[in-house]
Amino acid sequence: MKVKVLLFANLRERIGQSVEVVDIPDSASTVAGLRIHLMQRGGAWQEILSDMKVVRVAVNHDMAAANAPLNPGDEVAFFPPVTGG
Amino acid sequence: MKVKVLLFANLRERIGQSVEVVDIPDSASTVAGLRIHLMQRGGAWQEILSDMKVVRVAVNHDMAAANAPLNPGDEVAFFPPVTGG
Amino acid sequence: MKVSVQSDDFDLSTEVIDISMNTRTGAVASFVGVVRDIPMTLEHYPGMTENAIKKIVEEARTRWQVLDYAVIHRYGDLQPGDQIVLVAIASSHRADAFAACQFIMDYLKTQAPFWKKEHHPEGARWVNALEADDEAAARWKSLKQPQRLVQK
Amino acid sequence: MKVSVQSDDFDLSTEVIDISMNTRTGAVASFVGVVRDIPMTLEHYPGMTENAIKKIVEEARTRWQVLDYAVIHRYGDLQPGDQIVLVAIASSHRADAFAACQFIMDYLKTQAPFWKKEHHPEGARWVNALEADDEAAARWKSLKQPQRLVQK
Repeated sequence: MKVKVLLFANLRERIGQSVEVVDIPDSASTVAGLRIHLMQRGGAWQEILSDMKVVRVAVNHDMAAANAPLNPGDEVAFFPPVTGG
Repeated sequence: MKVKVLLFANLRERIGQSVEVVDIPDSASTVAGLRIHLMQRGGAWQEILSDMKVVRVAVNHDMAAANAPLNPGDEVAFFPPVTGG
Repeated sequence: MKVSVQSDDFDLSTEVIDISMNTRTGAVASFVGVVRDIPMTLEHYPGMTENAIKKIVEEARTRWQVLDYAVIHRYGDLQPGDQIVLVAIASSHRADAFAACQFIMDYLKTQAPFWKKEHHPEGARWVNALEADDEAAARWKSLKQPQRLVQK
Repeated sequence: MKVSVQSDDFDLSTEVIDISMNTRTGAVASFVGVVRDIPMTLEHYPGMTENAIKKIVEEARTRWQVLDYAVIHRYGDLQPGDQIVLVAIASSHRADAFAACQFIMDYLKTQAPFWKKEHHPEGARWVNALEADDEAAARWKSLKQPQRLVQK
């Protein structure tokens, strides 16, 4: 199934892109599953997603935990802790 | 000795004047002494100065207690508790 | 560094911009009091009122970082919707700006010589001092020494 | 009732006047965040950022009387002295206005998806989240239930 992956701030810069549609196996249909799927690409993906303490995840604009389920068409964003205002 | 007496808000309205130079005997040269001196005029003066819980006093722009001394030329203001802003 | 007691209206943006010139300024907290539904006349004590406000501000400056400030209080006849009072505090840190602004407002209500006469349909009457305001001012006294709140 | 995430600048007075139309309004507390000495770029997450701010505001409205509000947060390139964020709260009571304004600012700093990149002379770097901001937001959690402060 396909989900839309968004990256922000230093994650976006290190990967060199801000959005990608990713086809994931059904076995990867949680936030944690998607993360492992992307880390298996190695390189910057492996690096930026390995320390979940400094990576936050939102699914369809709501903050999501590792065990949150994913559905086709979901928008999944990875970003660092926020530093607004 | 002479002091300048100012009245504000409902005190000013009830006396019907806002400022008066008052000549007080040396024996009345404290805030309390001035107050008693003015109360002896009777009428509205007696009324408005009889309940010191609802009358505040300032001498030369600083809040003053009953035993504060007065000197010639002092500006003594009587007014109700403030209700600003 | 402005304290003004005036009958004229004021403009919040103008005052905030005036106090934000310091390059260390990161936070400006401000407060505007507005006349609710009853027309009123505000009386003050020229000279003493300005001095009382300056003392309040200096007390705030011993407790929090205040880079610049504007305090304006109007007197005279005011209609519903009119602005009455402005307190604006510029600081490097938002917690200091908020605390100083709220502290000054609480004290303005209880320490500055202003008297409010409300013009009700059934007649005018002087407003009595409210205990809630004294309580709001008193809670600052329980801060035993100048302190800074959690800040950024 | 305005939440806006925009690159354009804003005018504090205009926003405050817009939210002061209710005749029950007696108090307007506002906050403006200003860029200090370092130029910065603010990135946000279109859609999610607006939603997050709206949730923060709704949470504040369960705790305090908020008659009207304006929250504006800028994104993009900002220079020293530029305005970054505005929170303005209209209420009948000043304690509610101050508390809601400060609450929203504390949460904006920790919950709203904005990321700050500072452009130092030696190079650009993304700012790390600060513990002080988390603490400022966390202290609101110890209020076990919606409560109102001493007010007038």
